[in-house]
Amino acid sequence: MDILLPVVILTSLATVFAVVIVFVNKKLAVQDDPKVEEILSLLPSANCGVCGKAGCADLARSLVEGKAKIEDCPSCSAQSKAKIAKILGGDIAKFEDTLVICACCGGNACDDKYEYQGYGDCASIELIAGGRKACSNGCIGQGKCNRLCPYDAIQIIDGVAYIDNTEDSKCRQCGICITNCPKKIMKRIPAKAEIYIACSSCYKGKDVRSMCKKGCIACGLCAKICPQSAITMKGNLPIIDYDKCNACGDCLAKCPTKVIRWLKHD
Amino acid sequence: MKDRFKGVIEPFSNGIVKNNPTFRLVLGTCPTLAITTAALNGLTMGLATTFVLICSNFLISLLRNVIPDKVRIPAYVMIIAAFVTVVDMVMAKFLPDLHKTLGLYIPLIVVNCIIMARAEAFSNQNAPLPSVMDGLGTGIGFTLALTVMGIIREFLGAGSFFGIEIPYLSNYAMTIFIMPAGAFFVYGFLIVLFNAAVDAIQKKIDAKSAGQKHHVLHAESAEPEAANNEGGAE
Amino acid sequence: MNYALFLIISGIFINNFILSQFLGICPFLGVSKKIETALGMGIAVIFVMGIASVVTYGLNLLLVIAGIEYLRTMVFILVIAALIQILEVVLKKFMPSLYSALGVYLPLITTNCAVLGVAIMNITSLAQQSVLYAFLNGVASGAGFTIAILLLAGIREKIETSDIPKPFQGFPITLITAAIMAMSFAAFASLMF
Amino acid sequence: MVKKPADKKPTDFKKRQKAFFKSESFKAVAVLAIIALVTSLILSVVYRFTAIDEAEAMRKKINDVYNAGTITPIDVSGYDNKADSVILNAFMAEDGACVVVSKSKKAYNAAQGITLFVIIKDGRIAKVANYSSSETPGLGSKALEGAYLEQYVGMRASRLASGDDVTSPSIPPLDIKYISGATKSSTGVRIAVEAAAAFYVKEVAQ
Repeated sequence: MDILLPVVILTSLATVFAVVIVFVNKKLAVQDDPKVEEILSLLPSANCGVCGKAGCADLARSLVEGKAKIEDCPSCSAQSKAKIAKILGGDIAKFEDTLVICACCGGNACDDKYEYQGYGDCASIELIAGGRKACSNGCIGQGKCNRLCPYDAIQIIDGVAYIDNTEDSKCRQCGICITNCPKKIMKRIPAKAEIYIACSSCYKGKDVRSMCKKGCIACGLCAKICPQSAITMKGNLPIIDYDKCNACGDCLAKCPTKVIRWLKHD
Repeated sequence: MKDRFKGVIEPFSNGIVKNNPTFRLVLGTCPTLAITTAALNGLTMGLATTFVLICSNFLISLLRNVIPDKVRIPAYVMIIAAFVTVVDMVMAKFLPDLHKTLGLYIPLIVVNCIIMARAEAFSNQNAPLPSVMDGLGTGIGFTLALTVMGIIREFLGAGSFFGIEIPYLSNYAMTIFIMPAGAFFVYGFLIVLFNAAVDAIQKKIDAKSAGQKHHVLHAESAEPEAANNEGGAE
Repeated sequence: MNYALFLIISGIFINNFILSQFLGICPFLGVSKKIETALGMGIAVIFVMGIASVVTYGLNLLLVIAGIEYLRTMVFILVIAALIQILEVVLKKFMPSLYSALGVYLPLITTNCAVLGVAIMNITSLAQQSVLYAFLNGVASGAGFTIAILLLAGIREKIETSDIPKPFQGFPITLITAAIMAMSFAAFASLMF
Repeated sequence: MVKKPADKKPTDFKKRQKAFFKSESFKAVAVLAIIALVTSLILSVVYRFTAIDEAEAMRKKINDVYNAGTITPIDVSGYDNKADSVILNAFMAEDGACVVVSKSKKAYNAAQGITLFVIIKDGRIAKVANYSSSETPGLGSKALEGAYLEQYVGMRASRLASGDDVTSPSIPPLDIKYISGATKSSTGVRIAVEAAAAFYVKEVAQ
C-alpha cells in the first residue's frame, strides 16, 4: 500500500498537468506569424539593443509589423539582410555596406592642453575645455569606445582609438562607438573603400604642425596628384570620393605626414 | 580514435576551468552564497549536486529523442527532482546533522540553474557518455568553487578550518564574512581573481600562437590598460 | 491582523529574499541591467509567487493527508513548471499586452530558486498556517525580490558610465554592489524580530 | 507487413484511434505519465529503506542528552501553544524529570526553526540541549552550544514561564547574555525554553 498510493497520486497529477498543458497549447495557441521566427533566425541575436528595440525578437516582430527598417540592425550580415528583405516581400534595396574607421591618428603624438587626473572617460574629459588634447577634433584616447564596443573590435594604441578592418576584423559596424564618441571622429565609409584619412582636423597646416606631429597639414598634394581626381580639399582636410578612387595609392605615397592609410591591409 | 577520445574528455576539462559554472558562467549562485558559511557544507553540497548532475545528465541525454518538446521542461524537472529527493532521503538517514545544516538548500538543488542549464545546453543534444563527462566536469568545478569559498569564508568569518578551531584566530574572527554581505564580497573577488588568471593564461597562449603574425602597426605597443596581468615573456 | 502586517514587513525588509535568504540570485544578477527589464521580472515573480504559494499550499494538504511528505519537492516543482508553462500560453492568448511585458521572463522563472523556496517556506516556517498567509508571504517575498532587483538595476545603470578596471567589469562589480546592499539590508534585521 | 486477406477495411473509428495514439499530444501526456510513474515507484521504494521513524530517533537523542530511563509520553495535543513556539511532545522520565521538546518558530534560519530538549526537574531547569536546528555555523550555532544554554540551568520554571512577548520591555530582565551578532538565534533559544517552562508550569506542575 505504501508504494501504490504515491505512485497513483503522482502519476495522476502528472497526467492531469500534461493534459492541461497539451490542451492549452493546442486550443489557445496564438499563431505567431511564421515570418517572425524566420527573421529571428537570420538576425545575429546578439541582443545588443543598438536598433532601439528590446533585443532581436522584438526587432523581428516590429520588422514584420513594419515598425522598423532592417538598416536599424547594423551588425546583420549582407546576405541575411537580403534574405530578410525577400521574406518581407520588399525589393532587395541596395544595402550600402559600410565600414567604421577612427578618423584620427594623433593620440600621444598630439600635445595635451592639460593633464587630466580624475575619474570618468572621454565624455567627462570632453566637458573640461573641450578635452585635454591641443587639437580640438582629435581623439582623447580614454577608451570609452573601446569599453562600449560589444565585439571588442576597438583598441587604444598610443593614446588613439584604432579599428582593425583587415580580414579578421571583429568590427560588426554596429555603430555604438559612433554614437558614443564625444569628438564624433568615428566615421562610416563605404565598404569598397581601400584607403581612408586618419585625421579630422580643421586647422591650417602651421597650427596643426605646432599641435600634432601626425596630423594632416592641409598641403593639398594628395588632391593635386590624384590621377582620378577623387580627392578634393574641403576646409583644410582632403575628402575622398570613393566612387572615383581606384586605390592606386599615389596619394598615400605622396602624403608627407602619412595621414592617408590602407584600410584592409598594412 | 583521437577525436572521439577528445570528444569525451573535452567536456570534462571544459567544465572545470574554461566554463567553470560558478566563476565563469556565474550559474548556481544561490547555494554558492548561502551554503558556503563552512567549508564542509560547501563540499557536501558540491558533491550532492555533482551526483544529481551526473545522473540527470545521463538520463536526459538517454531520453533526448523520446521527450516531446512541448513537455520538455516538466519532464526534465521531474527527473532532476527524483534524483534530488533520493539524495535528500539518503542524507537524512545517513548524515543527519549535515542534512540539518544544509536543510532547505537540498530540495533547492532541483532549481539550481546549473543542472537545468547543462540539461538544456548540453545533454539534450549529445550522447550519454559526453553528457556524463560534462556533468562530472561541471560538478567537480562547482564543488571546487564551493569548497574554496567555504574555506575562505570559514577562515575569515569563524576562524576555523573545516570545523577545527584555530586557537588564536577565532577570537578575532570577522563575522561579517559569515553574513550575506561577506558572501557577496568573497564571491565577487573570487570571480575577479579567476577571470584575471584565465585571461592571463589565455593571453600567453595567444601570444605564443600568434608569434610573428603581429601586424607592423601593433607590434611595438603593449596593451596599456590591461594593468594587472604580469608582463610574461613575450 | 498584525501577523499579516508582520509578514509583509518581514517579506520585504527583514528576511528579504535575495539579500538575506539568498534565493533567486541568478535572475537578480542576470536581469538587472536595465530598470524596465528588472521591473518586468519583478512583477512576473510576484505574479507567479502569489499563484504558486496558493496552489502548493493546497497540494501540501493533499500530501499530508496521503502521508507522502517526502514527495513534496517533486510535486511542488512539477506543479510550478507546469503552472508557468500554462500561464505563458494563457497570458499570450487573453492578455497580450501583459504578455508582451512579462512573457519573456516566464520561462526564466521556472528554474528560479525563489519560487520553490517560498513554496517550501510557506509549509515549514509560517507561524500561522492558512492559505491567506501563504499567499501574503508569497506576494511579500516577491515584493522584496522586486525592490532588491530594482535597486540593483538603478545602481547598475549608473555603473555603466563609470570607469571600472577590466577584470572587475560585469559580474564582479555587480556582486560587490550587492554586498553593500546586503550590508544595509542587514540593518533591518533588528527592526522587528 | 503482409496484408492479410481477411483484413476488413479499417473502420473510421479504428483509423481515428490509431491517429490519436500517434498524435503528438498523446505522446507528450504518455511520456510525462510514464516518467511520473517510474520516478514515484523508485522514490517510494527508496523511502521504505531510508524512512526514519521520528519518535525512535527522538527517544535515542533524549537518552544521549539525559539518562532518563524509560520515558512515558505525555499527551500534548490539547495544549494551546503560544504564537511563536510549539511544543512537539513531552515525556515523563523515571526520576520525575519532565523532558519537553519545544520548537521556536523565530530563528535566523526561519525555515528550520530551533527545536530544543528542555529537561525540568521539580520546578527548575535541569538541562537544555539542541535537538534539531541549523543556525549559521560559527555565529548562530554558538547560541546552541553549552555556554549559552548553561545560563538557563537552575532557573525556576515559573519565573521563565511568566513572559508572553519576549521582546516587550515589561518582562523582568533575566540576566541572559545574548551572543553578539546572533541576536535572532539567542532570542529563538530563549523563546523555546520559555515555551517549555510555560508548558511545564501549566500541564505538569499542578
